Amino acid sequence: MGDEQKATHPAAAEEKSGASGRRTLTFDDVETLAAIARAGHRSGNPYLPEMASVVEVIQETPNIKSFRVRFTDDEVMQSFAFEPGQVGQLGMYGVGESTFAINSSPSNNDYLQFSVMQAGEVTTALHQLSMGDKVGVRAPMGRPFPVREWRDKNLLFIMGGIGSAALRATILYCLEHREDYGEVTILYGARTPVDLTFGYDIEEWQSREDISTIITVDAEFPGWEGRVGFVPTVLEELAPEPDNTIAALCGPPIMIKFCLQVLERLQFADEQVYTTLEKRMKCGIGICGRCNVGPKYVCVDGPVFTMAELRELPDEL
Amino acid sequence: MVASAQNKEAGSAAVSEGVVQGRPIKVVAILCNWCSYAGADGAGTARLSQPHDFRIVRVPCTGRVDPLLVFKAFEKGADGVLISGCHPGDCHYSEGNYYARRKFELLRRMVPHLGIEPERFHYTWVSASEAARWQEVVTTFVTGVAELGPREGRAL
Amino acid sequence: MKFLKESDLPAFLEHLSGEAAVVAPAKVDGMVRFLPWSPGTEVELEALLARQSAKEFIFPQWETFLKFRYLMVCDAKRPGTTEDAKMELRLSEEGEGGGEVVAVPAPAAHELLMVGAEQQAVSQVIFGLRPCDARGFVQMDRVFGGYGGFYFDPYYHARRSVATLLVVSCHEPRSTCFCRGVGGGPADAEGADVLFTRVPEGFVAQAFSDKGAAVLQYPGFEEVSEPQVAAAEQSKARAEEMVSVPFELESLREGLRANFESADWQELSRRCISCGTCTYVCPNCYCFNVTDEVVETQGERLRSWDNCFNPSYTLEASGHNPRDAKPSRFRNRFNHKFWYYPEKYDSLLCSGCGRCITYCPTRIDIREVLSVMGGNETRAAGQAAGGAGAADGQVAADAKVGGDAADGEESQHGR
Amino acid sequence: MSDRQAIIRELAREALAEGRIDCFVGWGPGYDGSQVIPVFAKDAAEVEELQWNPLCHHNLTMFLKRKMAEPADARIGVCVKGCDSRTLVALLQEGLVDRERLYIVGVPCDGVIDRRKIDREFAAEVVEVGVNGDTVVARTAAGAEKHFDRPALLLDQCAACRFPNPRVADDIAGDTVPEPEGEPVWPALEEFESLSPAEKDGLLAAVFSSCIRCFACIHACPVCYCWDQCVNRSRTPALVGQRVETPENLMFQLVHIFHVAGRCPSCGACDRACPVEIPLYLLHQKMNKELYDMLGFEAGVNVDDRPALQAFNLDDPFGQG
Repeated sequence: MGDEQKATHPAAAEEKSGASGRRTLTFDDVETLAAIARAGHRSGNPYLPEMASVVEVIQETPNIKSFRVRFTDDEVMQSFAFEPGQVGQLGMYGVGESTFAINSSPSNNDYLQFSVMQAGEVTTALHQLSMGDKVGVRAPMGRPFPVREWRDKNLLFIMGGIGSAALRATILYCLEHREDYGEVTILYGARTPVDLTFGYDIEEWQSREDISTIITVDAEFPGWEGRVGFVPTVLEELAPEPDNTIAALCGPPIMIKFCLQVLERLQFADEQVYTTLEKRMKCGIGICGRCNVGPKYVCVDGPVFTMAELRELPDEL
Repeated sequence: MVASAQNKEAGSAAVSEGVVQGRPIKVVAILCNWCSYAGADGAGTARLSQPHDFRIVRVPCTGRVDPLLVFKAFEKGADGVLISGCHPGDCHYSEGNYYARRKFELLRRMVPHLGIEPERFHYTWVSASEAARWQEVVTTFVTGVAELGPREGRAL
Repeated sequence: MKFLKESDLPAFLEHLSGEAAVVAPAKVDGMVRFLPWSPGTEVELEALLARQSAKEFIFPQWETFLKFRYLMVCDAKRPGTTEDAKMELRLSEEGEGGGEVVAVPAPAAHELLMVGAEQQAVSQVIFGLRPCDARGFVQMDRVFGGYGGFYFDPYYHARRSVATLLVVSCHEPRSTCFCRGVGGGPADAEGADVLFTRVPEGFVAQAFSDKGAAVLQYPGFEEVSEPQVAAAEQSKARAEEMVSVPFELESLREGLRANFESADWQELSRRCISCGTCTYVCPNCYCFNVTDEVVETQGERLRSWDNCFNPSYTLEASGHNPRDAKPSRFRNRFNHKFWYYPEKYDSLLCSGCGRCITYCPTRIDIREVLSVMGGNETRAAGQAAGGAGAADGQVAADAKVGGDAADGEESQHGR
Repeated sequence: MSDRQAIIRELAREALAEGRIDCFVGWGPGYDGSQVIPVFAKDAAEVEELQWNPLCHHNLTMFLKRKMAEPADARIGVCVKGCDSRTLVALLQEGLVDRERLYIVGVPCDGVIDRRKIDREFAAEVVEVGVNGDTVVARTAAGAEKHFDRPALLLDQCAACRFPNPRVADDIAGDTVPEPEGEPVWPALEEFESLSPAEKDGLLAAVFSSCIRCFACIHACPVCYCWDQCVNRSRTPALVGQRVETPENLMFQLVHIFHVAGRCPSCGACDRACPVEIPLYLLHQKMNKELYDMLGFEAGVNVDDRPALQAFNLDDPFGQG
């Protein structure tokens, strides 16, 4: 992978020289996170993507495609580890890179899955990818959902539109460790049934006895027998119990805004509510300066934040 | 268009296979779809001999051609840019080439100001029926550029 | 401590240019700028500040991260293994070195993508830096050096580790200098490998690092005499006197946090034209952009300077822009330097050189902004903290605000 | 000179008092006595800050273009010199500024001092520039002083200025100054135009290698109004990439210059805003010279003219061939 020059990490060197203490993040300590994050950069150059090729393309909705990519270097594929909620930069040489949640299950060493909604220059180019095409992947990045801390708690996943991509890996992880958690509820809404992603998961989730899955669409749609209503209204009707429950939220800002109000009325404390933010990102490693919300960089201090943390940050979402 | 003797001799000898001083010259011809493109097409079907090392960009109307596209062509390595459209008055969109005329006249006067030899940019009008005129226009222009040879501009 | 005669300076630089590229300030048609030095060019030390800091020599305005190339390999010659692909690459006449074959097409594919990282660092000696320029590098080192467990930037580190910073202390600070206000000083040695101080007929030179000590081995240095040391101290003290401390550092971070929604940002940013000059002449601003530039089938991914005044800096593909209004972009620059960066890297991101004041097209004054936002000076209409006089009136009254640089948490770390 | 300043203050005070405007844009004291800054006066106290003197070089029309005024529908009073008023006329010609919400105070001008000509004479920082009559006194903080005679210190374009009086104004601050007769002259271009193509190419390559793409020239330009949607930042089309070196830097400036062709009156705001002092007049003055030769056209002179490249007439004397 480019020059094999192994660059020693001055932060480690500086560590020995007793520079002022390392800033600890709120969930796990930084060691495991930094080690995981750097596992993917064998050459010590965090800007150099790992070569991967597309093994499968799934047309989820008219403007969302999921890409299953496999690292060309099999050793990297097998040793690749990430925590649910972490993101990766999927890029095409000549066009650029964009940040997407890794939404395949952390236990899956066969491929990584990224779901891409067509919006700008890079996503439009990604939508032209076909089997065997080469892409660059820089992953894993960012701070994950603290799934270990959630042990023995009830889980409430609230997703809207493409927000499902950000939570899928976490849902799959929790379902694979179902016994570690209390009740698991999945509330997923989209504008129309055609806009519902991961149809293959939804059937499986709806058929399981040990979780309750509520799928809703914003308005009546020919041929749709399921529930109709905006996610916040359905959440209000659902009225989940706040005690010992974690809510994980992702979707369009308007949905998040109203869902937060509902959760507040249902007495959910800010520490119980998690969300994952989306910002324009370039380096993805907390250096280039653009994805900040106040003093926090969404790419390294996030993208996962608790509402308690977000309340502390200035309002420039 | 005084090219040094050595250059002239090398220029005309080499133009036949389009390679001058080790690198083929690159000429871009921006032709309006209704007149000049049709004229060039006519010249082609009539088997009129014309140099083959220029690339045609077909545009709906020269009125749409932004002068910056000409500078971008020079910056990306073009050695000559020719623009040809309908004669003023014949424009398919009635006034496209009237606007174009002012833009290209300003362009023709600014190109030398950037250190690019004037012979490397030319704008003219060729109608759909004037295949012979097209042959004459493109041959003189491409030969002129070939004589100047590849452009080694450093500013643009 | 050593002494170098003024007349020996060219010889000294020539000696240095033996194994490193020397950069020094030079006056070119009226403008003083850091430029590559070659024997015979006159070093300009009279003017205090070069037009831009020397940031571009270690953090260049654009640099290549990696080169890539799509090769269409026809079946007949399709290389079976990576070795064949490398052989094929070396044979193809336009395959220049540096590219390393990392991918062999799967049987069905016919496209070979080659990627090669670019990392060459020329060792450099930058002479004629001022303490605020050198301090800029120290503050950028934390970002690119993985401070606090974050990522490490090999491109910056490659250049920075082979760069030697020779600082010349200031003899006549400008009215826009406020290094003492942010924990620095006109003779501050932070980041300097060798600190030169001008004395009659030469410089007193003091090393502050192993690189500095190595530089002082140059035979042209003489032993320093007592009066010269005294003269150096006296010149430093005199310069220290001339630098004002225009705002209160202690309460600044809290002031910025409290004033995030304040309408003052609209007032202060009215005459700002949101261009970005202040960030590009600044020794500390490091934000950058990453883009792919391709011509036909080959290109490179490159990093280039960017800044938060650029309206599309935070523009998202959905069209939403969290910092769309000019005051929010304006606010972000000051918050980043005096609140966000200190919270993450335990030092300020400003060394008080004042270039952002001098070269801003409408002279936005960072000292005025920070004294208003630091909460210790109500905003007088159109009044700059440092300036008063009308064109035919008196010299700018040196507004003394808050006395010496308070040793707040930031400036201690900044030391 | 100070009577114009008094009239400006008077007009501003009245307009604010009568509530005709929300704020008045003029020039005011900078951080030292050697320069002025644009000032947004909103009440009587701030009006007292307003100044008029030969240091007032900013073209305040830049604050009237799209997405610059805060709030967008504010009623603004603005001071304009002759060249500034031509850029305002150019905006009015295209209907890009709502004439109703503007109160325009025209200031007849007899030349603005080129601050760079002063700074070149000093190593230390000039902190005070005093103008009395035809002599200009510049002083450093340490007290070193130099005297200049004023005509020599003026901006080059002021010496060749043809429209010192404002082309559009609601009120004029003081009486107008005599306007020169005859054809426009372009002294700054003569030397460059005499160079050979290779020399021009070499000089432009050197000059534009120092461009740092800070966009000050584009954002300071009153008639460059796409500024936050500038094609120089777009990748579709990618007219300019991110390689900050000469060919793309010159392309970057050609995008600016050719987009304002026929609307830019060579007011020089871009030259003065450039932190690395690139001589942009080589491009915009040459363009205006050619437009004058071609069509006898001068930008921003009459509000009801059409900008040169947005109009045509059948018998334009070129483009026959």
